[in-house]
Amino acid sequence: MEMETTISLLDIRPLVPELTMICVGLIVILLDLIVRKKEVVAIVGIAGTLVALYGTYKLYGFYEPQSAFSGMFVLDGYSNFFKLIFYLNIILTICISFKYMAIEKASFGEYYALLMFATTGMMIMASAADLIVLYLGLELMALSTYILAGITRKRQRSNEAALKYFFLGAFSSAFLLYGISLTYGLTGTTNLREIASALQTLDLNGSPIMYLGLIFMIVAFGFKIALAPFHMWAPDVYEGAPTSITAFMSVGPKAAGFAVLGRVLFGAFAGMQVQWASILIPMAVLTMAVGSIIALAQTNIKRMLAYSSIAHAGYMLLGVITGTTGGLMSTVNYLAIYLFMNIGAFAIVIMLRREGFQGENIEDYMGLSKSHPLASALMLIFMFSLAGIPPTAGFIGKFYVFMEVIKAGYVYLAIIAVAFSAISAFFYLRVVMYIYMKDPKEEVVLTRSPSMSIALAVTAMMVLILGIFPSFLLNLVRYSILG
Amino acid sequence: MLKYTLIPLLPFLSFLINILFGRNFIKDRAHWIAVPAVVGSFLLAVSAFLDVAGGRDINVNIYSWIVSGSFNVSVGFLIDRLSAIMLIVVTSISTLIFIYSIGYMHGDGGYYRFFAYLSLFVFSMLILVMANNFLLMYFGWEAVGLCSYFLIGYWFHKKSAADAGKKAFIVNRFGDFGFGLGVILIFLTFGSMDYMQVFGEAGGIAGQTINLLGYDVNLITLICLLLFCGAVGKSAQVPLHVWLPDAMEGPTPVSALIHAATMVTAGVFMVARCNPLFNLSEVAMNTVAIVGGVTAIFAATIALVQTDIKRVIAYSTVSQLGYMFLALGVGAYSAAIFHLYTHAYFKALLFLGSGSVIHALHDEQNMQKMGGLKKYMPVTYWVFILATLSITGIPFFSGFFSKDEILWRAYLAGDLGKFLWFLGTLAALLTAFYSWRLIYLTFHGKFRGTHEQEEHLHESPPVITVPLMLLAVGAVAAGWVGIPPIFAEHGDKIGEFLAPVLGYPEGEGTHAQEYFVMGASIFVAVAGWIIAYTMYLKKTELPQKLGAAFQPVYKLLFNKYYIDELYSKTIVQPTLKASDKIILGFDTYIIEGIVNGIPNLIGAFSRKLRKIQTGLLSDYGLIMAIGALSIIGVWIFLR
Amino acid sequence: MVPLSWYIILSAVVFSIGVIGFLTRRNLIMTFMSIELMLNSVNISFVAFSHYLQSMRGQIIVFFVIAVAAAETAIGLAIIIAYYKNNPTIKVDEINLLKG
Amino acid sequence: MEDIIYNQLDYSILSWTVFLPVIGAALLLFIRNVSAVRWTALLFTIANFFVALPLLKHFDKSTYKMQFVEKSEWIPSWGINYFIGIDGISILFIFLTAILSILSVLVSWKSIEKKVKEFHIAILTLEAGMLGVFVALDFFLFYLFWEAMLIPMFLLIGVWGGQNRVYAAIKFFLYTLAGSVLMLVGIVVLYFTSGGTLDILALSSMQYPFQLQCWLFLAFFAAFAVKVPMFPVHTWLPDAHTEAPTAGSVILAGVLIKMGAYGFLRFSMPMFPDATKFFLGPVLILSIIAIVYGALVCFAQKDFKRLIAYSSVSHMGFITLGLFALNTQGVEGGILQMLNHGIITGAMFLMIGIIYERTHTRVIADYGGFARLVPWFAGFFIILTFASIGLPGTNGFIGEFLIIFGAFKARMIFGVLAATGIILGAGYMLWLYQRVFFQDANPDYEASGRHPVSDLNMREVITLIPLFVLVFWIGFYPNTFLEYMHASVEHLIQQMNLTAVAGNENMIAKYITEIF
Amino acid sequence: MTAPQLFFAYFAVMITVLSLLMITRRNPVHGVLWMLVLFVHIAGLYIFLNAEFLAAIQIIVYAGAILVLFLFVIMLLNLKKEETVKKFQKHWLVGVGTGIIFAVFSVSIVRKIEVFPQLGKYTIEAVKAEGNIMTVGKVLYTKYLLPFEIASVILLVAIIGAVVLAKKRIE
Repeated sequence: MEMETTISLLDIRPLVPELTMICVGLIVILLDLIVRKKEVVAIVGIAGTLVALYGTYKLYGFYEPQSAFSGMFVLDGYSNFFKLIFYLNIILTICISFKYMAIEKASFGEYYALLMFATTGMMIMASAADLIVLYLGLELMALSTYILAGITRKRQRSNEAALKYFFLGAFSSAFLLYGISLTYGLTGTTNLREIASALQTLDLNGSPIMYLGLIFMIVAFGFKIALAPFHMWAPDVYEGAPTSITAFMSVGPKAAGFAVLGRVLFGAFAGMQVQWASILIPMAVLTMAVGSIIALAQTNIKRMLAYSSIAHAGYMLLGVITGTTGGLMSTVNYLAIYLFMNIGAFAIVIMLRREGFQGENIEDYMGLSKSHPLASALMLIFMFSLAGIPPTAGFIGKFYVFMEVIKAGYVYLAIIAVAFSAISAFFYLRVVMYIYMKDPKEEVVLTRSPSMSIALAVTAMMVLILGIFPSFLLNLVRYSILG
Repeated sequence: MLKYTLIPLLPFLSFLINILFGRNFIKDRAHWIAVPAVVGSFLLAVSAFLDVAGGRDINVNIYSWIVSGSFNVSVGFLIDRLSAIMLIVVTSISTLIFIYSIGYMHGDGGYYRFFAYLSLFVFSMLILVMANNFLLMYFGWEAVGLCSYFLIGYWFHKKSAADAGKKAFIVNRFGDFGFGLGVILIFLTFGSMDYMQVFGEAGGIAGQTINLLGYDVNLITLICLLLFCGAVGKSAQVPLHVWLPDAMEGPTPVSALIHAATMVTAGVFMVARCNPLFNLSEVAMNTVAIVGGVTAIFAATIALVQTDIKRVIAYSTVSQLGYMFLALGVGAYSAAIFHLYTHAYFKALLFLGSGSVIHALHDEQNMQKMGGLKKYMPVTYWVFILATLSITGIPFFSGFFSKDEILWRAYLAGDLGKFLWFLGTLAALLTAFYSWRLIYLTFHGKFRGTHEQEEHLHESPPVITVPLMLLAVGAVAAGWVGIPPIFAEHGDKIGEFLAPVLGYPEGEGTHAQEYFVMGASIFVAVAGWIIAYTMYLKKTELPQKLGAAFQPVYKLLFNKYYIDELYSKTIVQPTLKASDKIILGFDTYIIEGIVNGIPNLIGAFSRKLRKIQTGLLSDYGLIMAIGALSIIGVWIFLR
Repeated sequence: MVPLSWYIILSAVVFSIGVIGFLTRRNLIMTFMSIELMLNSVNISFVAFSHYLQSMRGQIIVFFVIAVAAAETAIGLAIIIAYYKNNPTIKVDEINLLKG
Repeated sequence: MEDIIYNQLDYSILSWTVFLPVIGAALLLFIRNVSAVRWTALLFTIANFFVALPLLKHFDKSTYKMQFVEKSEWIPSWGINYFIGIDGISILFIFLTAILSILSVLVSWKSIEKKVKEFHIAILTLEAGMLGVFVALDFFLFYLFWEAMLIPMFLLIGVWGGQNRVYAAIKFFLYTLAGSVLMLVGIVVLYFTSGGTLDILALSSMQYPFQLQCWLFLAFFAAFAVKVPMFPVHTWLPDAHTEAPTAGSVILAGVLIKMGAYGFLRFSMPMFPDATKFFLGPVLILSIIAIVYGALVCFAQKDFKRLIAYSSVSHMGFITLGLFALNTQGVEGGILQMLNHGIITGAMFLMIGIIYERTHTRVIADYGGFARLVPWFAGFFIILTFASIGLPGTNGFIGEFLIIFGAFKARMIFGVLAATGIILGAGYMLWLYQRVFFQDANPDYEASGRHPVSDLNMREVITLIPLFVLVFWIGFYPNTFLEYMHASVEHLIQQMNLTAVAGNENMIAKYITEIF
Repeated sequence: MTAPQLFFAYFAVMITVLSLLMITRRNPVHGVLWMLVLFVHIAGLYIFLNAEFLAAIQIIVYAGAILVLFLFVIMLLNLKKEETVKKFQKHWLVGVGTGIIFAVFSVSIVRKIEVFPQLGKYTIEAVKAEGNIMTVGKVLYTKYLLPFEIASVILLVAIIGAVVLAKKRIE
């Protein structure tokens, strides 16, 4: 099955964005040594990302899927859309972390470089057409985020977060490898397309060993996107990690996880849809349940948002479960929307952080609306969006997913999902309640910065605009995935 | 047309002006608006009466009120002989009472309000009477109830008054419940609510049945009984009579106008109006008659022992209304209307007279504390005597003619009729007794009130006495339009007048029978008088003795057969208790329990579940591993 | 010949031992080593598959796994050290500041 | 198919009507001065009323078709359009909403002192949401407005409400959300059943299999029943009404809870006629229970506002009863009663708000003898009391009579049972009136040294007058309002009678035997 | 049993026993040392499977670099105390049980594994002819260039990470 391959320089072309990101990452590290003002470093990081974005855009100009490196790397609408999410993710993260990291005293070049490397890892995952590349991309992303989670190393919480994330991540990647090895053993290949055809020709769809391999891979991907029962790390890590990284992690790796999940399940294991759907359905239900229910008892807003992010993963997973392109589109759409609302919410959380004040307790938000009406209003928007109340984008995301789920015939799943979304509304409302309906205990001071304002403006605008005029995003998703 | 519209409209305008501007501008001058309006109405009513008497019935739709699909009801007036008489009764008595009120209510804080309500009442009553369809009649029907509510509770700061008003309204609602359903059933049956159309088609559906909870019920009977429910409520018949005595909490002119002369007779009017329907249902007719008869005797027995002057008259009213229903039930519609008409005068007179007394005694209503007022208030005394003569049925006073007509008609109406006649006659005996008892206790003997009251005793001013005298004329002479045919050919003018609308009662008796009936009623009237005379003027210790001898009976009567207590125990208290304990409990503990319970449960679950998140690395790994294992176990081994 | 399944069974058994180690040890370092054990077990199966499939791919993967393992070790140990500096313990069941 | 008449006017009147408040709200963001905020809000609500006014003039009463329709592409990939229009059922609610919005701004003039700007923004967005619900002809659009409305209402209750406001606000939100998410599922199912359209008119003209109808009916019922609220799911209402600020109560009682009933009319009935008939019995029984139960609970209430809130449960029971009588009178009565209830209860909450401003108590026992202290107030209130009881001459009578008539016509026993509600209604309302206004003034009240109460002032009278005009207008000449409905209601009844399943009765009978 | 099978049996038993030994040692240093022996045995197995290059890497990287790193850290942390306390978790039995069930499950599933796919061209002879390292190298730098480069970035990240976490100045 294996044939000689030659690699030409042309193969590098589709890789331009990734290379740009890596180069910028290196430049940032070097720059860190030269410039004193760390803002410059951050701006270079953003600029580099924009360059990469431009690269993707240029390559993206044609929806024709391209592959390079003997079919290990593909560039198609699917991957490009995910890359778009990653770019926005990193740009917004950098925007919100400026001041914050300075307060945390960790605003140095490596921080931005690691963000870029992590993003590169995600991009590779999104483009991976081979399990090896996928594994390496995943590790690149994972290792970078482990470090980022622990980057404020004077804080014990941060250390602990990194520690837990690392150990469980390594544990889960062992499972991934085990799954890959079984797949490899049965199909003789790691290329996704070849796996698909091998499954057909060798009639492996019913093989329990194949099933085992698939389950192990799902475990690993489920870990990355925090699906119950593999979500256990998420609350702790989200809480302990620096808030900007929490924002970054709650979107990026999750999206990357979905990218590979979609790629693997739809690309390689399309023939086993019945099997994997039957695995994922209880997982999705459990995820929504765990996320929505445990979040109710939380008092730390980061932790609450962590559970909320788990619950959201459950909704997104529904789209994958359908096994239809439409379902995948709905998931992807949800991810894009989730990016804005989640980072927006975290941005507000970050604003409360100031010298000597954590601002992570929900009680800290008491009476915020008195002193900061605008920030409160934005938080309100994000919270309602996360709860999926129209006319915010969160509703569009949920609606699309439910639509596809029902279209695929899983009405009961939709009903379960809406039930949990009603439950989850409670803890979002609680934040709003603290902001608007309680009197402040003490004066809340917000840490402001221009970049933060930009990030907030962008996220809030997108949440509202996409909530009312979702067509743009929907079309983008459609073209990206259907070509 | 405008003329007829103006009849109700004038009082309505008076109401509007008084209620809107009374408080700040008109104040004590309210009667300058109300009295001319009602006098105007009266004059127009007379003119309308003349039109009708001239043979011109008026049936006119003014505008289309409610249109919904096939349902179409107009606001429109029907003035025929029946309503013309009612118009006269209502407007004439209103006029007198308005004038009386000028004096009676003088100086009251809510003077303007009083006249406003009275005007509104007249308007409502006129609508009730003039309506040409059931729904508009229902409008008037409820509106008079509203006015009654306002006027009973006129002195709203008194709890008893507020309670009485509320009671009157709610008890009436019980009746209206049936009435409203009857109206609906009429429309569903006839596809119209116009009297003319309904009555015209009534014959066609005689005998039709309708399935009600599995029983086949005669449609007409059902309709009539439902309508009659309304009448029972409004006209205070057993078992819904309880509100009327309490209604005496209102100012006396109100008692006279609303709770004696006009509103309470609306039920009688309504049944008379619906005679084409009632005629078709023997069951309904018998029900009406029996309810009437029972009420007549029932209320009369209570009146025997009451000590409150107005309450005696109130029970007397209930009793007299019973007579009217008795008449209706035996088909003597015109007799009922005749009695309604005479009763309006003498009963209004009694009330106003008692008002005059109460006024003089500064709101003392207990007859035990009166006595000997004859010399202080001669005019009042004499009009009282005239009214009493009339009500007890002493020949040639108006009450005699109407009551005699009823008893005679009852006598003619078969076995049931005989029984009812007996009841009626017995009631007449009681009536005579308690009426004279009232006179003796109030006007004869020694004054039993306080010394202070005695000093201020005086005859009422002319503004009060003049209406009394005018009413007295009515009390004496109103009956002369209905002299029985055995005394004078065409003496029964009123019966003949109403015959086109109400028909002429069937049944012929011999002269001997008629004299017998008449004699019996005269006999009992005189007998009652003599007994009262004996007991209250000659042997004044006798009542006490009797009361002691028949202690249980006396108590039963004095407490009005405990009907109020019964209702309180069986309806009011259970409702409140059910509301407070059962329903609110259900709401608070069960529904809210579930509603709050589910979130609480989820919350508790949440707090439990978060304990799984121990924070320990190995536990997390364990859960991941177990998760993977269960997936493998379930999907590979159990499949 | 040694059947392929022997290797794979061996791999599964060692993987499970690694899992047991991960789940039971209190010492973070030992836990970490258990993970390495798991990776090694997977490597065995890769190489075995590679051998039996007459394909080079398995060996290549093992190569990458080893490379990643090295990187992982570096980072992991760095994280452990960083943690230890703040809170001098590496007992797994004492690391539970974040929970609930 | 062409059941629509495109906008008869040369400008998009409905869009203006719906979105003018949004513009106002946006404008308010930039105004700092408190009194300027109030005036701007008032201006916009009034302007909104006048912008909507031409609708009445140009509305064609002779047709059931949707009028003033505006339709343009919105989310083409899902086949969703921006599609709005009104018919005889919805037109009146536009005006009810507009009027009540004006009044809620007016009544809050003095009583809202904190976060004035936010308050008025909430009111204006709420108004837009409510108007949107009534004009939306696309399900997606409808749902958008339906849910979006919750946000300002949630804030109104939670921020400016009474003691227990947070609990009430969250309860309100979650309750209604829990109901409407099921509707969302129903909408999506409909979307696929119909082959990818959310056009309400198109969906209404289709016929669905019986079983599907039943499920969908239940899904929609969940949303609407909570909103109405019907019997077992009514408990959010007393809390929300009681705790909301006056303006909130007014809008809640006046418009918001009408939307459930509106939903029945607009969706449940025309789309699922068979299911509607199938579930008719239970729904009617629930309505009856609501009437009697709501009335009985009122007897036990000690809180002024709470009593009125529970009375709403009873009155809404009448409305659902009328609607599900499924005949012209019942439905028209129901619609009219929706309007009436909005007017009466809206006015009652206005008045309670006014008196609360002066006494700062809502406990009935604290009142007493107020007819003496505030005679004009008492006078106005007694009118409302009797309108609420359904006295002829007031609007309440017309509505209730038509409803009972319709119910009686449909099934006699329900008419009879509903009529008992009228007796109970008189009972608790008059008792309330007596306790508050009659008898002597509560000695504790004066002893506690509370403020002397003053009677209505000019602003308050002006606030109330329009509602009282409507009370009597509808009472004496309801045709002005009924006329608008005739064609649409007739059409609705016709649609109801077109049963999708052949031999429907047998089908239902078969189903019942299967279930038991 | 044939010779290769006996050979395999030795390695298999040793690997299993060594793994168990490794995870049960109280002293981490002992654990590391047992692991070293274990890696050597695994390397032996690799040779047995004709993967000489990997065997070398296994020794060089795993034994030579990774385990040494472990030792360093253990020394650095100076875990004297650790030796006296319990070495297993409180509910270690659950962990053991889970692991055993895991083993049972996976073994029972994979025990019937066979080589399904069409075989590749890298027969033992072909590889031998070219030399194992040569073959690996050729493939690695042509077909697997991309992963190789990614691996380099991963290592870079590891360096940065180690520096950031262990050294970087944070006031």
